[in-house]
Amino acid sequence: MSQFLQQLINGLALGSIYALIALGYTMVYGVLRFINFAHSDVLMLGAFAAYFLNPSIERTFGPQSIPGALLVVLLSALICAALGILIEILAYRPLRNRPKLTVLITAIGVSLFIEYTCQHRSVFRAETRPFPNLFPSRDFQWLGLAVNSNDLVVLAATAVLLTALWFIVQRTKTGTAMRAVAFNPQAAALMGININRVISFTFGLGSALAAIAGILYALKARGIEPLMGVTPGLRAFTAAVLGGIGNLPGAALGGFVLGALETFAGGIPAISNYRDGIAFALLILILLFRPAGLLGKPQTEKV
Amino acid sequence: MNATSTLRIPFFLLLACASLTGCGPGGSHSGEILVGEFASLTGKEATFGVSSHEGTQLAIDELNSAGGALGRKFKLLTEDTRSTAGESSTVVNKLIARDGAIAILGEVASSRSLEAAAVCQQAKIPMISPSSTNPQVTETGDYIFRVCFIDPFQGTVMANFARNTLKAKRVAVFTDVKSDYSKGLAKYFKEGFLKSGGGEIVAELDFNGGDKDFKAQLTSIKAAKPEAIFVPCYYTDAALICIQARQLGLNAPLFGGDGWESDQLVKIGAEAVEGNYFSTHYSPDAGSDKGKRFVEAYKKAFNGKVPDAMAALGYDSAMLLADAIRRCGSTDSQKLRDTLAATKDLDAVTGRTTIDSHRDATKSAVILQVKGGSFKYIETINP
Amino acid sequence: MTHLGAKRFLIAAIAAAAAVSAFSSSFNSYFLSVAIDVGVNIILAVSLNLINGHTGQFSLGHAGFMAVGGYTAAVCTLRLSPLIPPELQPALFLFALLAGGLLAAAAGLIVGVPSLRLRGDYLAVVTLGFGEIIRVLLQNSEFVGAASGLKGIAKLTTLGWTFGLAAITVYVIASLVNSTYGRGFIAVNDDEVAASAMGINPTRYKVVAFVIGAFFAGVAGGLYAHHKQFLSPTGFDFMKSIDIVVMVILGGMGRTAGVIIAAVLLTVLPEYLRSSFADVRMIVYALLIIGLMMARPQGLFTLGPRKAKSA
Amino acid sequence: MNPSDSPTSAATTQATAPLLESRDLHVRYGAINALNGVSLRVMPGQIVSLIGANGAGKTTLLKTISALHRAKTGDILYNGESIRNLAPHEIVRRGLCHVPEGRMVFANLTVQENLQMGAYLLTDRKVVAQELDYVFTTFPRLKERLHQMSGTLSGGEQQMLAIGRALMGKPRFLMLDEPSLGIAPLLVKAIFEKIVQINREHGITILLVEQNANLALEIAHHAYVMETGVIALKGESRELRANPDVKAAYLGGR
Repeated sequence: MSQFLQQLINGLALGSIYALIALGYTMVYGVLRFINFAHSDVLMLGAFAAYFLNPSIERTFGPQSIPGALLVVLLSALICAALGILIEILAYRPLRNRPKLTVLITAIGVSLFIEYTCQHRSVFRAETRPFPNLFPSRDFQWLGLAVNSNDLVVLAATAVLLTALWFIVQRTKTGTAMRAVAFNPQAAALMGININRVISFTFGLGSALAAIAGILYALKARGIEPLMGVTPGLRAFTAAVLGGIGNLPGAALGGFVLGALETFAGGIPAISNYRDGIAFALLILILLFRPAGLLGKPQTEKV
Repeated sequence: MNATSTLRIPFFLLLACASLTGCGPGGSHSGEILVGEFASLTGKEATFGVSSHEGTQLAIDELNSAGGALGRKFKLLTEDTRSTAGESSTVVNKLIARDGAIAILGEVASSRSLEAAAVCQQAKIPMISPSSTNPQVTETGDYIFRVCFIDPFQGTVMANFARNTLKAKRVAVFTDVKSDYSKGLAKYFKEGFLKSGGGEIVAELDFNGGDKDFKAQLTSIKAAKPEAIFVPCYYTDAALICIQARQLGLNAPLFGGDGWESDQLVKIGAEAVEGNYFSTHYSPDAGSDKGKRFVEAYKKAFNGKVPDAMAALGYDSAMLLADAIRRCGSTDSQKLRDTLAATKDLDAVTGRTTIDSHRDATKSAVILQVKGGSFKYIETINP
Repeated sequence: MTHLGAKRFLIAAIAAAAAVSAFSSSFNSYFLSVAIDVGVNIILAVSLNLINGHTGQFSLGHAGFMAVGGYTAAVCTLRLSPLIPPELQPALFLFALLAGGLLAAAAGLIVGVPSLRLRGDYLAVVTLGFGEIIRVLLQNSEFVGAASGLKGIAKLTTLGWTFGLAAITVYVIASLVNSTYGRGFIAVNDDEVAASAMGINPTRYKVVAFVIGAFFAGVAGGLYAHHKQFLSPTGFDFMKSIDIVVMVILGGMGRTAGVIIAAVLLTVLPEYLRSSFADVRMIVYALLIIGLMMARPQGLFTLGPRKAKSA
Repeated sequence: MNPSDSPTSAATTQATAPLLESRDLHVRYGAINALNGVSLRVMPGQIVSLIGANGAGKTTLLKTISALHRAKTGDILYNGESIRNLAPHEIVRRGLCHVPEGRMVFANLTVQENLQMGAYLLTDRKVVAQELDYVFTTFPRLKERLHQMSGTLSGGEQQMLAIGRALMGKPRFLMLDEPSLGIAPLLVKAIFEKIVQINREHGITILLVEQNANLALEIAHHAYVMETGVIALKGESRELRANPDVKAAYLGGR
């Protein structure tokens, strides 16, 4: 029983990372209807931004101070927001009215470009670097159950960011404009909405989210390298689709479901070697019964 | 779509790519000894591929500043495999057929070495793998060599260590199912450990290399109450596994193979890797002066980066080749092969190396322990 | 283009491939190796084009079919070769390729069925998942070498086999799409609702596209296996599928000629860049993909207008 | 009649400057010439109708004015300023609103959110409240449906929402594209009454594209007839209603 509870905690901790990354995918998808493949690379850039910022901030705030850590996260998020906006303007905007698959390939191109550039020996190099512990890390043990403070930070961050995003999208004028642009960009333009600005905002927000997720992921993974975003990116994308792509609570739910599936599959000795396969098999089963994802509404594809 | 025009295209393009890829081997016009190297310089395993390449490059540079061999300088031609299957055979074909390399060095991953080995064997060009430990690699043919020890030896070494030094009766094994290196070591460890009797493998779990969350498996391992945990994998995963094991309150010692050996293990794993053990090829403190000189030279060449096992083996692969070229006085592939096969007691960075009848390196292994943020020599085990 | 003309050309193409192949021993082995890669990629891209391009589905699992075909064919030749007299070896190779194709087609059937219920990104994730499941299964099958990979596969793939089969693939898929029956694929792509109104059963076309596409991917896998002489599960991961998808989209979805040229270009280009760009070649490669998509968003080489769809 | 500017048209209009003027607009749609030299003027305070068959280019003209399409040559003047190179949102900012064909309400937003989007550029909350009041008095039905998803409204209600949404932006100039399309005849009548009311009470200038020529000419001061990308006829509505060609082609041949 305590083992079951421990696995539940493990699954929740893993799932909240997926959920956090999935939020960014799903938000950009919700507005632009395409999978931003470079999201996982922005995540990596966020972690690297924090890696390079941290030493100078530690000098001012002292090691592992919470305000210092928050400042590192904030600055990294801002840097990545700017990068995300830049990527959108340079790579995606010229293809705004093109078929979505064209944009998808461009996004793959952008992703490869970032990955290979960062792996180059005059940029970040391919090697793994140790990521600093931004927050004071503690292990809590209780009735044979163990949880690490970083996992709690991730869980809290996911909850806070999901709520904040939901508020922005559902309750603010900019968020309403995002939904309007998602539904019909032409009609939105006729309302006086500056579509480019709304899309830039969406990308900025998504990239800031990726940066935060990247830093929290790096706190768990401890080592950062230019391809660190690929695997969690793929999983998070899967989680976003599982939850119903374009749907914020769906992305979070999808992340938790995937995290739990992987954890339970991984914890059973006889099948832990099939962990990836089992998670995907269950995912396919779920999608067969709910073809638009857990929380997605079936909709016609003609846009 | 017009079917005729569609069908015609591939054949015109075939001609076009003939002109792009060029024809005929370049050969050694400049009088340099051309050595081909294939390495994962980008992609998932680039961390290890770059280390191996840097070690190799350092060796070639040192050899050249000492005058090369046969009165000629060495030239290292390196091609990137992008850590991708299918690339190795292409690049090795290029190195041999187009560039005219007289020997091939590489790779870290056994799967890519195996792919290239088939090409080298057919072309009858000697190939030396620096750090592919899967026994199958050299089984491909008589032109394929390696400078590292193989999984059965290291697996047995660790089994004896667990039994005799750690005095562990209940051992858990945690394997990277994606990596043949990890699976190979795990297999031979288990065989060795069970053969001596009285011991028990209490849990066997698997992960996928590159995963960042191991708590699911570690929770199950903890429930099995092992006295030690064998984790054969690379240091990036090993450091994380140590951290997460400690986070779960799993306090049994963890131990692994040469894949653990890197400065990064301590940098990433910090206090969580303290007290854990691994086997490897050499120890900078206990090893020869040659080893110490190598560490210094490497640090100087690569901005203070401390060499890992892959770098040391990359270095030795080039040194093994250079030694054979000097001894046979020729770059003729047949003669070179025969000389390589007769290598005996070469004083290499990773220990005295003899090539056995299977063209594998026989040399001793050392056991190191992480202590106070560095590696402490525990014992040497001879084959 | 008459049907007869296409057939004649097909025979000529296969004859030419065989003729060129006869001289292959005098070719540079690097050139030979890249040329076979080109041929294999043509088969992969053209077969994926039937699924993604002509029928308008979005599959990210093509490498999975390739793996099924490659492993099946390799196991066939490895196990059966010692039992068979040398003069029958080419027949064994053909049998192995067919077996690989058929098993891949069976996998295509399994993947094709969910496509009846799922669309767009959901289908993409399911196909991606199937590809990953196949990889995980191979990784855990000691029978085919598990993580160590399958080695010692005979070098049976020649230029003749590769380009002969590439020609057959192009011919079969092009004439399928151009046949009265095949119009259904394009109709399903253009407007599924209208297609069903016209009495075309979209579900059947979708599944047939998956089965045929997977068959040829399996054949390509068999050629690949006997070309590289070594297979490992990691070679068939999601990035391999992405490579093929890029060829199809860059070539122009549904345009066979464009897809072939893209397959050739994307195979040869990274090799070409080796000499001139060395360690920045993949950066240049990525930039070229982005640049090409911007310059020719409808696909690189749209040699002629696509039938049945007024752009 | 010659579609290009002629002295007669200046004589029939009032002496003040036009609020909107298009000069010799050419628009291409791929290989097709959608507009082939369209010149038109709308005087402030008027209702001007644009009638013509399907595909004549009426919708293209409106989309070109609001910058959803780009003109190849020609110019668009609004209040004396060229707006040809502005982005759509900059045109809206100048008080020129466009209620597109097919209504295009944001089906995934509530009625309230749709109206909020109409007032996107207004920053003064008081003004927004005033406009909202005005929209509710004009279309009381919208107030009842305030929190309903607009995708669930009937066609007529969606048209009311589309017009109401445009009114939220405090426009000076309103372009309406086919407001009668797909709406029950009874509601059409009501909506056209509202259009006249909006024009009278607020002095909002209206350019109305309408297939139902009878209705369009009934409420308009001036009207243009478009045929295949050019202006075929223009004049006061009264004159056009009396024109035998117009009668035969557009008014059911009475």
